[in-house]
Amino acid sequence: MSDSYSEAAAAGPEHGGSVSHVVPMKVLIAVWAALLVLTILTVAAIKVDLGSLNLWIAMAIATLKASLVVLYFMHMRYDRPFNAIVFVTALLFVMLFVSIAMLDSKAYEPELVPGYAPGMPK
Amino acid sequence: MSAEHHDAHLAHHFDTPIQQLESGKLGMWIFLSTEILLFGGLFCAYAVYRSNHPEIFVYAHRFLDTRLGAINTVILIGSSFTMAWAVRCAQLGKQKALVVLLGVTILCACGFLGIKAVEYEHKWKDGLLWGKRYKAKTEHGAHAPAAKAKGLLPPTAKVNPEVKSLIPLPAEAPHGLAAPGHAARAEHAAMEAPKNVQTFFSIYFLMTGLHGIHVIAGMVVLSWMLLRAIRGEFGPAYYTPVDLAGLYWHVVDLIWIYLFPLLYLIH
Amino acid sequence: MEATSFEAVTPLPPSENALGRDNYLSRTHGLRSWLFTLDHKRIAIMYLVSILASFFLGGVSALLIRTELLGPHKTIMDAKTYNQMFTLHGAVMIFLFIIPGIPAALGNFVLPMMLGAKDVAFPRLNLASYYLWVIGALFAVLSIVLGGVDTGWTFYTPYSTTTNSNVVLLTFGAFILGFSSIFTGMNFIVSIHKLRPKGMTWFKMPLFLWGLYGTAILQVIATPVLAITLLLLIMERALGVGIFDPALGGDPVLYQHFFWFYSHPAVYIMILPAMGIISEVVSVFSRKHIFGYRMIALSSIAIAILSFLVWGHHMFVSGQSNLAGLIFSFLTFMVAIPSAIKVFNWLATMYKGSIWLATPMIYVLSFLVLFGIGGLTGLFLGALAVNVHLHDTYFVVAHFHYVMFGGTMIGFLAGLHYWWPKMFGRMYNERMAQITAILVFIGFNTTFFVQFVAGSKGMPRRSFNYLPEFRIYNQISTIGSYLLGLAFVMMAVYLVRSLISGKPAPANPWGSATLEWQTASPPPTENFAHSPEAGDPYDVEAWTWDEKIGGYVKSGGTVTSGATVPTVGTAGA
Amino acid sequence: MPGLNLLHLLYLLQLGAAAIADGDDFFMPAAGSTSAPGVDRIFHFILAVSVFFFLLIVGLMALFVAKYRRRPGVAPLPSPTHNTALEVTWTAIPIAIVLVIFVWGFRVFLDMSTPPANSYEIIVTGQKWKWLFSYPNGTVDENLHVPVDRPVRLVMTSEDVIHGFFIPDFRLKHDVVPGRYSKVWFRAVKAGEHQIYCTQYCGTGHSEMLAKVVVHEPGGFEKWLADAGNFLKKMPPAQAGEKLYRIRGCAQCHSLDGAGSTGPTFKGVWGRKEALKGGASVLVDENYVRESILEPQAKVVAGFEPVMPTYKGRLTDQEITALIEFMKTVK
Ligand code: HEA
Ligand code: HEA
Ligand code: HEC
Ligand code: CUA
Ligand SMILES: [Cu+2]
Repeated sequence: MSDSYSEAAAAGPEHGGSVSHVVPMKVLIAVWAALLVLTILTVAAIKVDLGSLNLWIAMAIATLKASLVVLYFMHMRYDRPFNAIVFVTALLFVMLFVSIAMLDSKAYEPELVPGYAPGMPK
Repeated sequence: MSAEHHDAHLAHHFDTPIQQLESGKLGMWIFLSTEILLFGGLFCAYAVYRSNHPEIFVYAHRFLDTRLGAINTVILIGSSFTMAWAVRCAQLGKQKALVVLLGVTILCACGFLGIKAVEYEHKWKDGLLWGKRYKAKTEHGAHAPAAKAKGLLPPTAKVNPEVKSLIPLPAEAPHGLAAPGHAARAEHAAMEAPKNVQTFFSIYFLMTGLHGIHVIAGMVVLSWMLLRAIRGEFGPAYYTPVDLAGLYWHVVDLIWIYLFPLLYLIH
Repeated sequence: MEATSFEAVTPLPPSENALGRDNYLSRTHGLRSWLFTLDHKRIAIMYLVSILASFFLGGVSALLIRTELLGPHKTIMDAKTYNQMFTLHGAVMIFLFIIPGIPAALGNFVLPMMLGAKDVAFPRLNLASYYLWVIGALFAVLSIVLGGVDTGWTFYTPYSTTTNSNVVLLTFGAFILGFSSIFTGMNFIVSIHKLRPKGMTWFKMPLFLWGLYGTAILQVIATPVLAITLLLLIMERALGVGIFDPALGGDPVLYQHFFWFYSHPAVYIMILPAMGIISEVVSVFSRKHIFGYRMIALSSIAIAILSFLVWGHHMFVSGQSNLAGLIFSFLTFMVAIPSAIKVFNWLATMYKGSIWLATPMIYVLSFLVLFGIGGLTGLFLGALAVNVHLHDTYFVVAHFHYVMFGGTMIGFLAGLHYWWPKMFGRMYNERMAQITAILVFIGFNTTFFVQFVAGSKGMPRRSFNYLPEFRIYNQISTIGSYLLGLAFVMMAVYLVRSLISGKPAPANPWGSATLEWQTASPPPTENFAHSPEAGDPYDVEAWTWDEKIGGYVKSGGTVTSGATVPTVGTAGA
Repeated sequence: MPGLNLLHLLYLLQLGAAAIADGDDFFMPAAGSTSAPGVDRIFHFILAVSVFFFLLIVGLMALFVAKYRRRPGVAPLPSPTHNTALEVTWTAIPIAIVLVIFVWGFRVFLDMSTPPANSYEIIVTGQKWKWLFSYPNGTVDENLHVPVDRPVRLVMTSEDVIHGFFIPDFRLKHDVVPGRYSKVWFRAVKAGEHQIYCTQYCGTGHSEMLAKVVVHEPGGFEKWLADAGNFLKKMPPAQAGEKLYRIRGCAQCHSLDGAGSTGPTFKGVWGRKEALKGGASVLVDENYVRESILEPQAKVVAGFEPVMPTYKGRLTDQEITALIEFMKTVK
């Protein structure tokens, strides 16, 4: 059970007897910089009109950023794979939920009375 | 190798500190997964309304201040960075740096909330609020939303001659029936306020509000960590709490990474 | 926690009865030693008492419902009260009783012991989960005291956002209960992953643990969605955000997607642990190795995963699209298959066994019949065209009572009677228990079978009044519910008597091979003197009856001290 | 081949199901629409499958209990702990059966939800706690009148919360949701009456939200419709007023028995001195009632919210007169 940690420990250069991976400073700074650049990129990308592609680009960049955070800031790269499975499973279930709800609401949309909201104040 | 150090923190039902640390981590990851699913509900509401009513989102997102949103994004990313750094310091036993970094992280959180408060206040002033409270001032170009119509379907509906259907004539129908078709609606969005703009603001406040609550919870946890760090409880032999608090804080950041483009950057 | 150092305790021979000596009940005394305990066994007992109280509350409201339905018009209460009554009944039974029931009460007690561990992975979280349950229950009770809620347990919008009853209190209670459930689930997943003893690989785990593991997955993944749903509902009422309220531009059918995304998996949160119990009991009382271990274990996980994909079968006539109906109907049928597999495996376990009709086994037989009917009627509901006719009629009411009462509740009773000697160190009156089990079976069928007929003839559920043509069905049903009430009174009597003056129980009265039976009854606080080595959990034939101690001892094995065990029976009154 | 045998068995079961379908049997009410027999056939097929498996399970169980009952000194017989062939079989057979049920159920469902062209269309409005049916000529009725043997399409919506429209004899049900149009159709097979229920829980009066389907003989429907369309002329004004009171939603807010509700009760309202918001008071007479209906917010009764909708343009003069005559009679 402890094998993976002793390996991880051995991998960490500045390691001082701890059981978990210590992320090198260089990596942390690089990730931070990348996140900032990607943020600028998202804001810039929206300025270009690409129709519905804009949404997908924004989501792709966000996912890239999120992966960086998860992999390095949250140590998932060095962690037990099962923790990653747990997290990814959660994401999959969110996607499942969102996509079926979207699929269905899209399909019944024509039956709705457009703009119906009688309870809103004038 | 330093089993004696661990022992003070080793609960009686674990055999080894590693087992305990791993259990804590797994537990935290499971908890984070539940957080993702919690937000998942709101993302679902967002996705459903956005895909069915893009015009509302295109129209209403302009009332959000992209600049402030972007600044907040940078702040949160920065706090994530200092947090990750803090964990590193705890692992390496750099006591002072740990305290400073935790402090900076908390300050970033305060900054984030401060800016959020400014944004909320603007919305409040302009009546750009959720659901029933939505009452946009006309100078912002937002018309009052759908008028109130009681007695929705008058019992005496007449046959609609155009489509040979009993679905009532627009004039008699619930308010909004007369609205143009789906495709046309998106076109119009640029010019005038579409129906049900309040939906956007409901979602905006729900998502940012729930996220804000998580930021506050994170600040409480981090303050506690700061206190314990000042007392010198953490070191290479024992830093699990900092590590777990860090994981939580990163998830708060993670969610904002998605909220920012979804709410502020709509095309 | 009640800190006695462990070294101070002299370990007991594991097969002994520990009443009157050191055990988890006697280690420390006083209310505080219970309220602040971190011992999973004491938390389990607190949970057990609490959920039984909830069951009593839910049961009494059920009897009131049934009494009202004796006649087609008003008998004992008005329509508003009736509506509050079935909401109370449903919400209490679901959120307070049956979802925490098996995992938090029985599971908490035996899970660490089955793992040969001292406790669950996070004892503090375990206690927190209990107190969250208490707070949630208080909110639920408060909502009743302050005038009740009349929405049904499903809280459908826009009714729930417009009715003037205490919806916020009850939904907030359910919200908190959700977190209680999440914490239990987290704890169990981590415990099963990290605390398994040497030698216990995944496929050497007792099937009850597989059941709890599947349940825990569901609790962790589905419950947060309930939390956000209820939060949105509270926001709708409190602030008028209107995501689900058509009057504010929202979509009420979307609410139903949210609600059932949790609440369908929730029905498997209820049934999976019960199926786990059945798997344990059927093997022990057939004195045979379980048949098809792998299939039973894997089918639990298959049910857990598939159950996320069928929520729309509650919405076939809600205005959901035909495409969604198609997908959900198909997957509904697929999720029935793993249940079928389990049923056949249990039957095969009995084949060529040596079937011992003790109380837990009677409940198993009862389970097979009742869950069989309940599950098979699920097939009617899953078929689109037939669902159109049956939806929201008493057919559905009968279906879910057959699976929830006939499945989960009966499974719970099987487990309660099975682990009772371990929990309290005393036996109950076997004859009384057998008679009661049979009375429960008869009373239950009398209550609910006629509801299938009433339902398919068209009687809508949640009906205060009904047309005279349904009178006969309702009267039979009401009589049945009184029989059930009688059965539970009898159960309460013999269980309380057992606590006071029951025969002291041996460590292993049934001859089970799982680890929790390899320590004294009741167990010491730290569960085991020495961490036991895990073997095949279904090697029941290795345990033989020892007349001297009135219990089972491991024969031919090397571990237990069958011969050196003193006669039990002196301890206790 | 076992597969073939299984198909044979299914076919036999299906024949059996067909034989007992369409009847007022133990479970199902008598079929009243063209789609009912199709539903009943599936129902009985699933019933047959269920009975088969139920008997199989209970039978085996009873057999095992009897045969392998624990006896002193008799050890359990050796038997395998798994058997792959057996396990695959009892997985595959149920899969095959449920697939049949699934496909069949979906196909009949599609037929049931696709209305034929040229269906006769009626608007259904659900509100707490009554159904209203509006016909093409403007007639509104509390019961659903339809011609026999002609496809009828219902376009349904709700004024408040979700209701459930259910005609058991037609095997027809659909939720009626505010803010959307739900569409269903049926074709009644013979003249007679059928019960309508509300199946979606909608509050205190949910179980009394009943109505009837009246299936008219050929030709009878047109006659009924023409008559119902001019009830104002046929009925005495007070009686017509009562009908209007019921079908125009006044009953939603005004009781006749003095019970409190959203609006003031009509009991004894005529000739009453009504205190108004702001201190003034007014005598309830023809003019005031007429004003209250056309411009409800002009004078608001003390203790009530100004929530009554205007009926300007929605009630004719003649109708208002009838309502007034009716109000006079409510003592
Ligand atoms: C413990 C809880 C539990 C369990 C286990 C189940 C199990 C199943 N349920 Fe049930 N259900 C509920 C609790 C449960 N349900 C509740 C509470 C509601 C109503 C909620 C409300 O509206 O208030 C409901 C409602 C409900 C509906 C919606 C009805 C409606 O409102 O219109 C449907 C529709 O498909 C359904 C289907 C099924 C199916 C197919 C199974 C299957 O999993 C059953 C599988 C089991 C078997 C099939 C039997 C064993 C196998 C054999 C005997 C072998 C032979 C088998 C075959 C040939 C396949 N259920
Ligand atoms: C675990 C879940 C569970 C359990 C165990 C039960 C148990 C019972 N239920 Fe319940 N029921 C639900 C879950 C459950 N129910 C749900 C979710 C609903 C839907 C609610 C909704 O529509 O929103 C429902 C709805 C429901 C209805 C339909 C109401 C309606 O639609 O109008 C009915 C009607 O007969 C009913 C009856 C019963 C009966 C007679 C029992 C019996 O089995 C109860 C037996 C127990 C006892 C009898 C208590 C023990 C009593 C004693 C120990 C002593 C008695 C002594 C005195 C009275 C002094 N239930
Ligand atoms: C949505 C609820 C609602 C409906 C529907 C409604 N009313 Fe009213 N009505 C009210 C309320 C509230 C008042 C009291 C406040 C006011 O005077 O405006 C009122 C007042 C009145 C009064 C004055 C009564 C008095 O005691 O002075 C009359 C007459 C009346 N309504 C007639 C009708 C008729 C006729 C209809 C149907 C065609 C109808 N109302 C439908 C809510 C309603
Ligand atoms: Cu209308 Cu129930
Ligand atoms: Cu379900």
